[in-house]
Amino acid sequence: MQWIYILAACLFIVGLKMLGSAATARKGNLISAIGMLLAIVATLLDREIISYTWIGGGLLLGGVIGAVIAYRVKMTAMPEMVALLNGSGGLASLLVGWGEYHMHPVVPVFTAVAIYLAVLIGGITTTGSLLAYGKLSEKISGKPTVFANQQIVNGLLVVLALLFGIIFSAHPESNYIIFILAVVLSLVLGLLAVLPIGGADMPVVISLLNSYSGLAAAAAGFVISNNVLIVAGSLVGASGLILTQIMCKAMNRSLTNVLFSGFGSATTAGSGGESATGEVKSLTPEDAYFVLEAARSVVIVPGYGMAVAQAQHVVKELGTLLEENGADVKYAIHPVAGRMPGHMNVLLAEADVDYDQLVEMDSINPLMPSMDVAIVIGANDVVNPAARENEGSPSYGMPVINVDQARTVFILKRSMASGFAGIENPLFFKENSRMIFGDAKKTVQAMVNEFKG
Amino acid sequence: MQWIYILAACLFIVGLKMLGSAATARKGNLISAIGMLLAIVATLLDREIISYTWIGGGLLLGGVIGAVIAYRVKMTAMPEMVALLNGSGGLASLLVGWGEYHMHPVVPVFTAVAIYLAVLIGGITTTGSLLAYGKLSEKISGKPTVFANQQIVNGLLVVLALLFGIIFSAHPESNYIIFILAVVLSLVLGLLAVLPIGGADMPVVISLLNSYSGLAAAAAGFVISNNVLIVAGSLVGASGLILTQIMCKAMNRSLTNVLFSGFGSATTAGSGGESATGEVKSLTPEDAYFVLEAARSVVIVPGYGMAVAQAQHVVKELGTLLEENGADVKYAIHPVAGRMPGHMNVLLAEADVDYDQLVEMDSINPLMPSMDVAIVIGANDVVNPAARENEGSPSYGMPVINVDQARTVFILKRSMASGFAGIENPLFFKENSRMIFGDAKKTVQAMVNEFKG
Amino acid sequence: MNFSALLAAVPDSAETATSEHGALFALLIFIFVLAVFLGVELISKVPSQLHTPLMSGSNAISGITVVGAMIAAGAGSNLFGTALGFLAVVFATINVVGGYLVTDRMFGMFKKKD
Amino acid sequence: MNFSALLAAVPDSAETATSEHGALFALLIFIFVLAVFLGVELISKVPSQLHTPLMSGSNAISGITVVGAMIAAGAGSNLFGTALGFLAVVFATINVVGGYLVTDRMFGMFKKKD
Ligand SMILES: NC(=O)c1ccc[n+]([C@@H]2O[C@H](COP(=O)([O-])OP(=O)(O)OC[C@H]3O[C@@H](n4cnc5c(N)ncnc54)[C@H](OP(=O)(O)O)[C@@H]3O)[C@@H](O)[C@H]2O)c1
Ligand SMILES: NC(=O)c1ccc[n+]([C@@H]2O[C@H](COP(=O)([O-])OP(=O)(O)OC[C@H]3O[C@@H](n4cnc5c(N)ncnc54)[C@H](OP(=O)(O)O)[C@@H]3O)[C@@H](O)[C@H]2O)c1
Repeated sequence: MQWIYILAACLFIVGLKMLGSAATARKGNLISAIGMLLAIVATLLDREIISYTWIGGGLLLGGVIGAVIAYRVKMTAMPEMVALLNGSGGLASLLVGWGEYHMHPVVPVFTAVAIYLAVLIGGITTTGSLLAYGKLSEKISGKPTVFANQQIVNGLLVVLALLFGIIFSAHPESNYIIFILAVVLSLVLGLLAVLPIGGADMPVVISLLNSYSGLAAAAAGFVISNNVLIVAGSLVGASGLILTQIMCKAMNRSLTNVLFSGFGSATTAGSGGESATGEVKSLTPEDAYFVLEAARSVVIVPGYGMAVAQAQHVVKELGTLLEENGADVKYAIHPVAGRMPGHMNVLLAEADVDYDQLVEMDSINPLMPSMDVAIVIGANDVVNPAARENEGSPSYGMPVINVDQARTVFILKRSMASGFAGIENPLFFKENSRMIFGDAKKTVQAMVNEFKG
Repeated sequence: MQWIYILAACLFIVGLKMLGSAATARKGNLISAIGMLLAIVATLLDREIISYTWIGGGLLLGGVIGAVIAYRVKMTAMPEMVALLNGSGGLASLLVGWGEYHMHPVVPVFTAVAIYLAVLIGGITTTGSLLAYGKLSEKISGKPTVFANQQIVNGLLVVLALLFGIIFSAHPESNYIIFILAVVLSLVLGLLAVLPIGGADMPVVISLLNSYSGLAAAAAGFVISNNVLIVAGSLVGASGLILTQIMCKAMNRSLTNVLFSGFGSATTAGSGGESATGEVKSLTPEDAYFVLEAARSVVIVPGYGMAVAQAQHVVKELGTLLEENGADVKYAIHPVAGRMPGHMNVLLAEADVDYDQLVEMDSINPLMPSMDVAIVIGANDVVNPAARENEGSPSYGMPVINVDQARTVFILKRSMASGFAGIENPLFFKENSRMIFGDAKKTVQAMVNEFKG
Repeated sequence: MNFSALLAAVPDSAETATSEHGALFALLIFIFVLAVFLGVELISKVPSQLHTPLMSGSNAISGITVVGAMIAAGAGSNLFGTALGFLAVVFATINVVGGYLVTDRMFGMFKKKD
Repeated sequence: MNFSALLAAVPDSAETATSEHGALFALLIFIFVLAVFLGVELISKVPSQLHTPLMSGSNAISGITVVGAMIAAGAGSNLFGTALGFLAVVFATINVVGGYLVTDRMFGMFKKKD
């Protein structure tokens, strides 16, 4: 059985490696799922298990719920979905720690520490993920909630958690009350940690919580001395952390800034240094059609607004029409366009856009000056030239897609409002920029209709 | 102490990671050395150790010998040096296995298997490395030694080794004679494995043996249930294997081909399909000077002949003179130029060539058509256009440096002889090629003298 | 022959029962550390377009805690312990099944058209 | 509390003494496997110009067998065993010291000029 566990761990490793490359990713996911199946089967054969009723029932119930939401969820709701699943996993780790403690309260100090960590991290992950889910699905306001002395309160609670941990670990058998308090505390901590973070920063938070849920699983592994839990948990813990880092880097912000700054709250919005001004030239979709009709090379730059407007299908239609009209069409994807890394890729893939047409930022930028038209569809921060030009801008230094270097830029959005980062966008005032106001889906549909005649 | 071992293993990992990038490599080596020191100190504190005399003596003696050869060895003799050190490590693993068995002959079957593996792999590594050393340093003929039924004899010996292993592992306590026979067998196997391999393939062999010495150390780790040995050994085992693969790929040959084909023996030499013919134009160094004097861009392509002639210092002198004369000078390094991966880099670094001037094959090839002069210094196979043009050539498909696309090519070598692979080189007959016969060092010196005087 | 071999490898830990347990723990922590290093290496070169499925795929792996949940649910201890275990199994399974399926769905869309 | 905890994690291995030992072995083999994966990941992206020093540097690491050698040499068993251990220490130390020093020498040359 030990060997099955080892095999399962190897499958996780291989699967995770394969997830890292587009060509092998799907197979990698399958391999990792097989590893999970093996681990479950191996556990079923465990001699310690004397009753299968509850296990079977739990597997069945959980499996059905999991399958239903997996098939029901819309592709645009992926971030929320991952948040929910993540919370599930964290809660499970909490419950495992609790269950083990409830059944075997007399344990050596190492095990007690592991139990405490599994519960603490699991609890934080649970409520943190739930709150992130709420903010992302806009069931709760996405605005960061900041109150006076927030940092101090949080700091005190963390100290308390540490204290409880020490007391509990020293004498786990006589501290059930402390344990329950710690459970509650962990749940409160999860809420407080995510409260001050803006809705749009949730992907980073989710990735971090993903890392936590891995660590909680690893802690549970220490509780029951099971190395497949330890390995799988720490793999996820490490990979979540690295992903978080990569995302922060792509936004040119530090993790601390994401977690504690209340970025995106009303106070910081609009603090874009010198205000961009100038004449704004707007266009109707019908006028835009004449330009597009003549264009030989078009680059489409989607952003969060495309997700909001659910415009991916009609965008793909426009792309196809442009191609049939003889233009070379590319989709330029910024690493943090949308609200989730790879958000745009998922949407465009859903709309059946050819994978080969998607170009990463670094590959498209050198080609930009040779592009006839750049169509910015609901993107804002990721095409903001201030990040390149204006040292005073909060996003200065963040790499962006240089649409302003294309011959003509169409910007499809509903208003002159700023994007997630709350920074004004001088792009709108550039000589070669044309705003096409309105909901992205409607605007693109109008263009498509023009093409179709 | 366990914790010190874990720390040591982490240092090895971090060190190895840092060895992978030029900027951090030296520090990485230091970190890994600190890990080793920690492991040694932790072992000294081991309660099982009751006498320090022999340990101290051994450390001192080995340390002095190691330091002396490390400081004495010439940079050009690196491959031999690594072979020797490798043999040392393999022998040590063999002795550890033997010593443990001698002191505790009654062990469970797992431990017996580990002992057997440590001895077998250690023994193969020992004599294999020694023979590789002999071939590289030309104390023994580098020619592959092939005799009738060689494969069959080797196959039988491997079966025998397996048989011994089974008998020994089943009852280690009553099979000392089998054990001794296995020791002898492993030493014989090491010799036989390396005999049929040509001297120039030795780097691949050494890398493979390096991997073996790691595995032997890991096996010794299983014998004494010590996880720092297991981790360090398997890290080296894996990295050696990967390096071997990378090298084989760069030569466009399979590992099996390297190990068993007797490549480079008289029989395969010169089997280059259609023979290249045409007019050979030769030049004196003095004539070459006039061309070089006028050149704006020069690429120097060193090969094994530069190592043989020890011409690196004078080559660097020529490069500096060319630069002072206003030319842009680059050194193009083929991954398998010389007889050791990175061989040319080490030599040029020794001669103090600026690291930034070294260009890898993939970067220089696109620039080649814009180069005024390519100076090929003792390279042959790595600039052979047959690998690109002639499907019948044994080296067809191997990536080469396309010097023939430069405006003028100077080829510095002593004769029309073929290089290591024994393939004729159509480059010598090309329109834009000029041979400059003679020892590379003398030829380059003559050019330098022209420039100076 | 029992676990004294493990102790032979960690000779300073034979004094008390706790420190014996500590030796096992050291091995487990070692495994933890190795896996962390491995995780970092595996992920650090993934292109950004794969980040969302990578997140949900690795999230599914963290559902491995289902193994611990099953042991707790099946240990046949008192009612409360079993209830905790049962709930843990449910939530962990949601994580596992939901995670793998949704990741697969995403990759299904990524597939290159022919 | 002793190593029964380890056995709890591998419940099928409590029958015979040998299979108890097998559980420890499984842990060690697991460590081995993880390290192999890690080694592959660490090395597979190294540029070719670093291969020679990488070879000698990793070769020095394989001298870790010196730990086993020291234990054998210091165990104070009979003369022959000690002699084997002593020789092992000598050879392993040559590997370690020679390997690290020569690698450092190479890197010393690689240093960028200022
Ligand atoms: N991808 C990630 O992983 C991630 C994670 C965390 C944070 N972020 C942040 O999110 C931002 C992403 O940049 P982005 O350029 O994609 O988005 P953005 O800067 O948030 O801008 C989106 C724009 O879309 C427009 N819009 C909204 N609904 C629309 C509709 N129905 N039709 C047309 N336009 C609509 C909005 O303007 P109107 O209101 O005028 O229409 C808005 O300016 C970056 O700041 C990034 O740092 C990304
Ligand atoms: N780097 C590695 O890791 C590695 C490992 C294994 C095998 N190999 C193999 O080694 C070969 C390396 O290619 P290469 O182009 O560097 O070398 P090469 O093909 O072996 O050619 C070296 C040339 O240098 C000339 N030469 C020898 N001594 C000389 C001297 N004193 N002065 C001037 N010229 C001299 C020789 O010609 P003359 O006799 O006419 O002077 C010979 O043709 C490849 O086939 C590769 O596959 C490399």
